Amino acid sequence: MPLLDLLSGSLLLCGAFFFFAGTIGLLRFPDVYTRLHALAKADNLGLGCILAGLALQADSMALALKLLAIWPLALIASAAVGYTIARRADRLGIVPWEKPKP
Amino acid sequence: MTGLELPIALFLLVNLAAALWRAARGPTPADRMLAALLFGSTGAGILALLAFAGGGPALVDVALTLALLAAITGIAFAQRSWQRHGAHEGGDDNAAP
Amino acid sequence: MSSGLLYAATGCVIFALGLGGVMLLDHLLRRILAFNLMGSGAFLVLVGLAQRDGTPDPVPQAMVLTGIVVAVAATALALTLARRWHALTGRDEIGAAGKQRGPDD
Amino acid sequence: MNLALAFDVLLAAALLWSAWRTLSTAQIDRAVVMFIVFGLLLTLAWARLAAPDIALAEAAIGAGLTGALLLDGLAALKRTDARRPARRTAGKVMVRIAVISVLGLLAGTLVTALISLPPAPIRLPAAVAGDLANSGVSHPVTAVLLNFRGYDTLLEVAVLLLALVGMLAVGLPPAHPGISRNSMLPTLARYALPLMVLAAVYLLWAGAHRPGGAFQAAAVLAAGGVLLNLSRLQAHWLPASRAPRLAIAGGFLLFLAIAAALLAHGGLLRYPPEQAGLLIVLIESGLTVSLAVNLAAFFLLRSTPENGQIPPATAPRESP
Repeated sequence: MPLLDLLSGSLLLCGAFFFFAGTIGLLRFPDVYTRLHALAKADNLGLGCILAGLALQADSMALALKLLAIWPLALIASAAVGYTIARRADRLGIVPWEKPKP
Repeated sequence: MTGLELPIALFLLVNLAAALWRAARGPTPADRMLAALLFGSTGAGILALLAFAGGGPALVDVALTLALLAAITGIAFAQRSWQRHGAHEGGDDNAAP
Repeated sequence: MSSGLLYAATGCVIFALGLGGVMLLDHLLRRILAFNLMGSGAFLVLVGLAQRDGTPDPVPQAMVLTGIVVAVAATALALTLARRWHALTGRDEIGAAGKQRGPDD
Repeated sequence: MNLALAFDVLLAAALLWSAWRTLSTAQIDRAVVMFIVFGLLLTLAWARLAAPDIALAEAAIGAGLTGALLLDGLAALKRTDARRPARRTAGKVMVRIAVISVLGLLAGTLVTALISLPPAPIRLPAAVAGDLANSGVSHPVTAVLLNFRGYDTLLEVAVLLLALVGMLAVGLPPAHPGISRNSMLPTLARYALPLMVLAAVYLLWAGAHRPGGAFQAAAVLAAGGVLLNLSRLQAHWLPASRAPRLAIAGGFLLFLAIAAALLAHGGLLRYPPEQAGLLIVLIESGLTVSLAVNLAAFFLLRSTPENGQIPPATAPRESP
């Protein structure tokens, strides 16, 4: 099934790209809020694409479903932890970064 | 198996090595913690890839466990240890616009 | 070099690092971390060395599995001891390094 | 296979570097985060070493328990770690150099010894595989844990119990209410907890024929307890709490009772092959509950506050 392989391969590459973008964001973004945003991209899209790509290759339905079950778990976890950390940062008085005015 | 699993797992590991730098530098405690959280989700991705690159389907269970519990460390950080004193918040994060 | 041997060698170095940390660091939490590193290094040696020919060996794997659970128990006990010590004395290190410092900090 | 080797070398380098940074970094909270990262990398190393059982335990304990324990301890201990002036006398520096060079020598010797070690004379994997049919389970690691070396596991549960008794004897830290009120966390915990219980039951069931088992299931359940406590759905356990004590003792006593019955029958934890599967399931179920409550108690058990009340969370500061 070369079509399935092609689809799976492109989803895997897509996931790798989002992880890469998330890591770059984590390294280059200016403050904790924007870095949270970058982290969420890696968590949600990167992991999601990788898992979907692998699920296409799974030889049993159970394995494919298990792979796809990881995704909502990661979504819930990343939403909750992102909210908690952003809220705490706000409580600590960290001011969101703004582009310096010229 | 498309043959892409191991190369992509290696690529994600290189990403993690870059994130290690953020985990070591900061500047705020939250930035280090975010890097640790990235390790959790990227780790789950690498484990799932390794499962298809000859590691066996049990590694999918490990990825599942990691994804399920990934939030706990971050929440413990926000709820128990991220406080003002000794936090060394400086640098760009406090720069008022 | 098989991957088992590679991780066993890594475990040796991590063990030595952890041992150095236990001996040289003052802060109690750092010593607990160093002690955990020593444990992880020993685990890597156990499993990696047994599997240097590439076949999985369930015996050291089972030992390390119990070892990990015991390590977290030891960490919890050590943390409680450190916190108690801190609550009673206000200090976060033990030994000569603490004595030199005097009462002002 | 070159890619696999590159993966292993990079992972080993990352492990070494994070271990080094854990010890060498100037601030204590960085050290804790680096150690958490080290634990996650170690999970990947176990996966590469074809040890999914250990990877499961490391993932569950590293992500759910150790991190929470260390970050909680950090809050209490880091106050005094604010950059103190280093007082290094010449003598101390000499000691430091001596220790580091001796340890470097030690590591070098160990690595050389590893590489030149002759192959092991006893083939343990073959021995385990030979007896697997009589063990009552088909997963070799579970067979070793609960059948061939069952007494190790019995003692290990006793060690956990001992650690808990030690904590009670030393004096528990006071209850910590958490530093912010957060309505999202209880919602998350309500979604996540049933899934964690489901995952634990699955791991316990899987242990008989594939990676998984009582330890991993217990670690996941304990992480659920930690999450409940962090989201303030579950109050701290006080030393007098009866339910945790009963749960911890119950699984251990069940294991002990089966061991004693078998001792009267022939040998310590030597199961008759036809009943081995049933007995192992019984022991593992009891162990899961006992270990889970014991592990969770490391985080949840706190001393009784002096006025008998847990202090309220610090009032949220107003945002600027």
